[in-house]
Amino acid sequence: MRIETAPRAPSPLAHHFDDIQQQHEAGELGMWLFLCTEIMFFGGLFLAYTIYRTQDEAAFAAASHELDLFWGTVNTAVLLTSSLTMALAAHAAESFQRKQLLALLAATMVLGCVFIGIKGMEYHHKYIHGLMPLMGLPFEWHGASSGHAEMFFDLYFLMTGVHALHMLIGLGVLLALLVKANRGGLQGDFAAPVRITGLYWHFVDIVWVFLFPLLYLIGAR
Amino acid sequence: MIDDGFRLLPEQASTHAPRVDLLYFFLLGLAVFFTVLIAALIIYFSIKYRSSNRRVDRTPGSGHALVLEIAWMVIPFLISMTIFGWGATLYFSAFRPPAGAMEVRVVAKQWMWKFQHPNGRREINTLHAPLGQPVKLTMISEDVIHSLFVPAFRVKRDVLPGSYATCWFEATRTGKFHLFCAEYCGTNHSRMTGCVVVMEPAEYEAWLGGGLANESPAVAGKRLFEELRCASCHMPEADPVRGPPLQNVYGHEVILKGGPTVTADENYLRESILRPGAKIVQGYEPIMPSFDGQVDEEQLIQLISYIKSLATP
Amino acid sequence: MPHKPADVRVYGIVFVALLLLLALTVATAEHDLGRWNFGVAAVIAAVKAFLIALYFMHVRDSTPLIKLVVAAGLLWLCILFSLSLADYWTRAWL
Amino acid sequence: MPSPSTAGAVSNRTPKRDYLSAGYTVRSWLLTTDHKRIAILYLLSITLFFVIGGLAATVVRLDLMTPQADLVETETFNKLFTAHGVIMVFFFLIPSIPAVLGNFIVPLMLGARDLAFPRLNLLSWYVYVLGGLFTVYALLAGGVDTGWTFYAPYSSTYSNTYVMATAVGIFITGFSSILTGLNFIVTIHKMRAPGLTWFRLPLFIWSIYATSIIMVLGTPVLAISLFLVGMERLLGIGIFDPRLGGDPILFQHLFWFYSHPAVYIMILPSMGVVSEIIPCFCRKRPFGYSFIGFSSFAIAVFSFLVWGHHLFVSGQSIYAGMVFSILSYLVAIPSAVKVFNWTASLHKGSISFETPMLYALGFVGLFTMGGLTGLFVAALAVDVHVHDTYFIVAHFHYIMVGGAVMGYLGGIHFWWPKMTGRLYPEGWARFSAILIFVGFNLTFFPQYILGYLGMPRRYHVYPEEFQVLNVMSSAGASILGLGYFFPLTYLIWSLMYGKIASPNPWRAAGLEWQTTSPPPTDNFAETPVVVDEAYDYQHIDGVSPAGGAT
Repeated sequence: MRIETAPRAPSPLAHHFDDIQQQHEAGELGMWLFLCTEIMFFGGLFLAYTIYRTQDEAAFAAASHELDLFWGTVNTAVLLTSSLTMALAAHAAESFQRKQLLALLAATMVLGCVFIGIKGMEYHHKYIHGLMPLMGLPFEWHGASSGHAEMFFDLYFLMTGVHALHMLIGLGVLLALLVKANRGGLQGDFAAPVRITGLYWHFVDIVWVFLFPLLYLIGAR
Repeated sequence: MIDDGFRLLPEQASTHAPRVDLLYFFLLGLAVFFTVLIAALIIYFSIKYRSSNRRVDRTPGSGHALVLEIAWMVIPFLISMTIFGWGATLYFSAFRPPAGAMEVRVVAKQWMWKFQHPNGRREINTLHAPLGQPVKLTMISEDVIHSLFVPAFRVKRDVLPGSYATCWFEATRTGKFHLFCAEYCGTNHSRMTGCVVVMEPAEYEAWLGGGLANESPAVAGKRLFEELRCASCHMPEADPVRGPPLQNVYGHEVILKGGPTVTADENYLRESILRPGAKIVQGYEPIMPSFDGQVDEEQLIQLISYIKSLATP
Repeated sequence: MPHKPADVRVYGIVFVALLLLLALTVATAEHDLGRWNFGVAAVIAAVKAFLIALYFMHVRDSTPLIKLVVAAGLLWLCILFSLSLADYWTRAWL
Repeated sequence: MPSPSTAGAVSNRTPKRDYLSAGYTVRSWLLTTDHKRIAILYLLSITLFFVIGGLAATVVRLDLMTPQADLVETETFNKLFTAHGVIMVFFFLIPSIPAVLGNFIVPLMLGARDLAFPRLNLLSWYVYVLGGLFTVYALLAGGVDTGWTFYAPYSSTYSNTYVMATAVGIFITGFSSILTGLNFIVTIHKMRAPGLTWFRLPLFIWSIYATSIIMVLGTPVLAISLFLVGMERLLGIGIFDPRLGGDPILFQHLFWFYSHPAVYIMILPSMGVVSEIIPCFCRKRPFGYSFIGFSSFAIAVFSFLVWGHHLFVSGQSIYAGMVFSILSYLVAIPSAVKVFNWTASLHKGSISFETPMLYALGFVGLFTMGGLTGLFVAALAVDVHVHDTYFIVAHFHYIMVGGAVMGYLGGIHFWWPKMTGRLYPEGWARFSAILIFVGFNLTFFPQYILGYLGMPRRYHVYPEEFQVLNVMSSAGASILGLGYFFPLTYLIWSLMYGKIASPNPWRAAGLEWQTTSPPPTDNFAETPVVVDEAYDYQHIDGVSPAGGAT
């Protein structure tokens, strides 16, 4: 353990880095590498989706039309807006605008929560209509062929569920940032956590940008 | 009887076996050559350049030699491409049954093998086969993945739930040979074994005629076809014609709704019975109900056999 | 990497572009374009993703190393897809 | 380059400021962010798992002495080989060299004070332990019987053992692997000492870097495949369920997309260790430095293009099979390049045979055999015959045990003085190295023959004609087991009674040898500046012209 004898002012620089630039570059590179793992993680799901969709396009289209395009579109807009507020939050943090930072972080969180809320509402709707083939719940499908329609809903709940889980993790991190910012931290040279969390948040947004057309927009409505 | 003496190579009992072994020996020779080469070099250098030997020339070389490096990249590449081509050719023939092969249906389940011969004779864990005649196995599993493996034939193929897998062999020796399940399938995986009994063709014919009264899969399939009232839509005399007629469908191209074509093989027919909406034939409506859960694997095989019997090869 | 202070106006423009693209993709889905529905939706999604990555995530202003990392992630995704689909799309050939 | 070659028994003892004496409380270990202490934590935990996995293997080999099932029940047997595979692969081999030697040595080799993310590094260890606890729970609660490959639909629908707990354990441990790899990549990019350019890096760093690429890009795909199996068991989401039109082969694609490259996670670091040991005990720069370095990258990239060679009989399209076969042969080239370059490195060396060198030479031999049998299993028609037989078992043990474990033990011996400040007893160590080499070959060579004869793997009962070879294999395994027992004993012994090590007992090149043994918490008194090429042995030996390392 390194024992510091002289008291020192809080420095943004950790002891094992030479300078602040090295530290920032390291943090950013680390997050990008982590996002690469996320690409591959979601990639597995997208691969499963691609394979089953090409096997039975008609069933996927029919099942997709059971999703609520209106709320799906609203949710996409909500998430895109949260990406904007997140980007602005990083900007505010870097330029020492504490009030804006707090407001923008809070706005991002509110938008994230709205997204999760709408998602929950959609899930509930599917549950009511017997389109939630999980945990032995009945799957009441009246369309032509059942197999891949059920597969579609399996994939729908998996992909949106994993995505929502990522949102929840992001919201947790944002909450921590909010607390820290409220205490006056995360400004100027200390802004790196906001920027790095932003990268994660935008990535989760990008995943949804692909999920939306793949799940909601199959075939002509 | 199964030869249970100590040996270093398995018996060769199919047309495929010696061809695989030839490639194996080639690889073995290659492996021995390179292992000996590397081992000899290591030992030679270790002795010659041991630190206590002070009389040896150690003037440093350049530390790399481009020609050498390129040589030991290009030579392994050429060798491995040879192996690839050789292996791929054999692989292709191993999984492509010759036309006119006798067809045996295989249903695997935890933990047994069920075989049915063309005339309908069934057996469990033992497969009788004629000598010198290609035998094609069409296999499906009722539960998990199994794998049919006959070492003496150098043949192996995973048996999947949900789709048909095929392999074939032509036996060249009479006798009894091991049959293993090679894909781990649960508790009694190692007991999911049996044997292949290769007989003279005449003997095999006699054996086929024995046993209980048999009904060939195609005949059973015709009966099932009628019981399930498939004909009310699928026969040309059906009125109105609601489903595509099934004469001459198997093995031919089918034009699907929207233009793409597909060759009607066993897996296509299976999918069309269980999930009729997946591939709609052009000019028809997706009105057929699914028969998933109404027919079991063996009945599916019978139905498909019947549809196959309606096609001229 | 601490990049130059982000231009708030750029964020605004990108955001408006994203919303317009969203409207466009929903609008095209109302029409039956046959097999082109999927292609159009995929292209629009890709454009949106690129906008977010380039501007919100600052890939545009990043070091070559970060760009390389992003490219590697996408390349590996392509490997996963192309070789897996090479199996699925040739399975019925024999 | 200063090369302190005098046995510094005194100079090293006086200042008690090394990382080991920085704190003696349990807390000082469990809350440490020092990469060296974390390495020691890993060392202890993976050794524990190695012992558990080894015990499982012992029972398996004992049971296979007879064709009948007469030692344990078949269900127990299935759980034992599964436990052996899961523990050895995910909890020993994958973390072995990266998390122990990599953690300890990489920052030292780079002249850095720590890894880029020290707290993340500690977190990785906790994540690893948490994953380990889940798996140990699964084993104690009743075990899991799917094999380490977890093939659906057996794992997702049919097995009624503790699949969930094990899958969760592996899923969690995967994060440890990802975070470790990520940490290494960032560290190697951003924390190199002044003057330490890419082409001055030790080859161990190149191979750890290549390994980290695989960890970062491959592991998430394993995570998603196990996640899907878990979801199928937990929620009934039937992605691989044939009854919904799901395809069990998709699981195999996803699983092997990670698990084939994972083999290179195990072998690449070993190759790196060997590339350190050989130059040191030959007293010369390795032949074809850049070719060895780049071949590590080539292996890392190619490793992602070949996974389908595990699916040649699975029902995968035969055309895809051919594509995967031809791509598999690409891996042969960088592997061959490495073997030839190591061999050529001996030429005109001044070779001495301390234990690390014995392991390194053993590695080259066994890896050659494992690699050459790789040509057999990549050849489509031959693979159809040997797939899922003992031939495969022998092949991957030659790579993973003959290769990876030999490299790991070689590295542990090589850096033991640096890690602990003590020398291990050379005589015992040489004896065990030879014992392990002999025992290993006796265990696994018969399995090649067994496999070509057609004995399937994961068989509890087997036809009688296979008994002779099985008995040979089990006999070899007892020698191998003994060989592993010795290092475990004398290394612990050396902690108390071993000779005090000088900072550089091998008079080796590399920054890690320029600090004290064991190193201080901050690694270097001042950041070193590198002006020389790696492996500058002529320079070192020129300074002290004793000749030979003994």
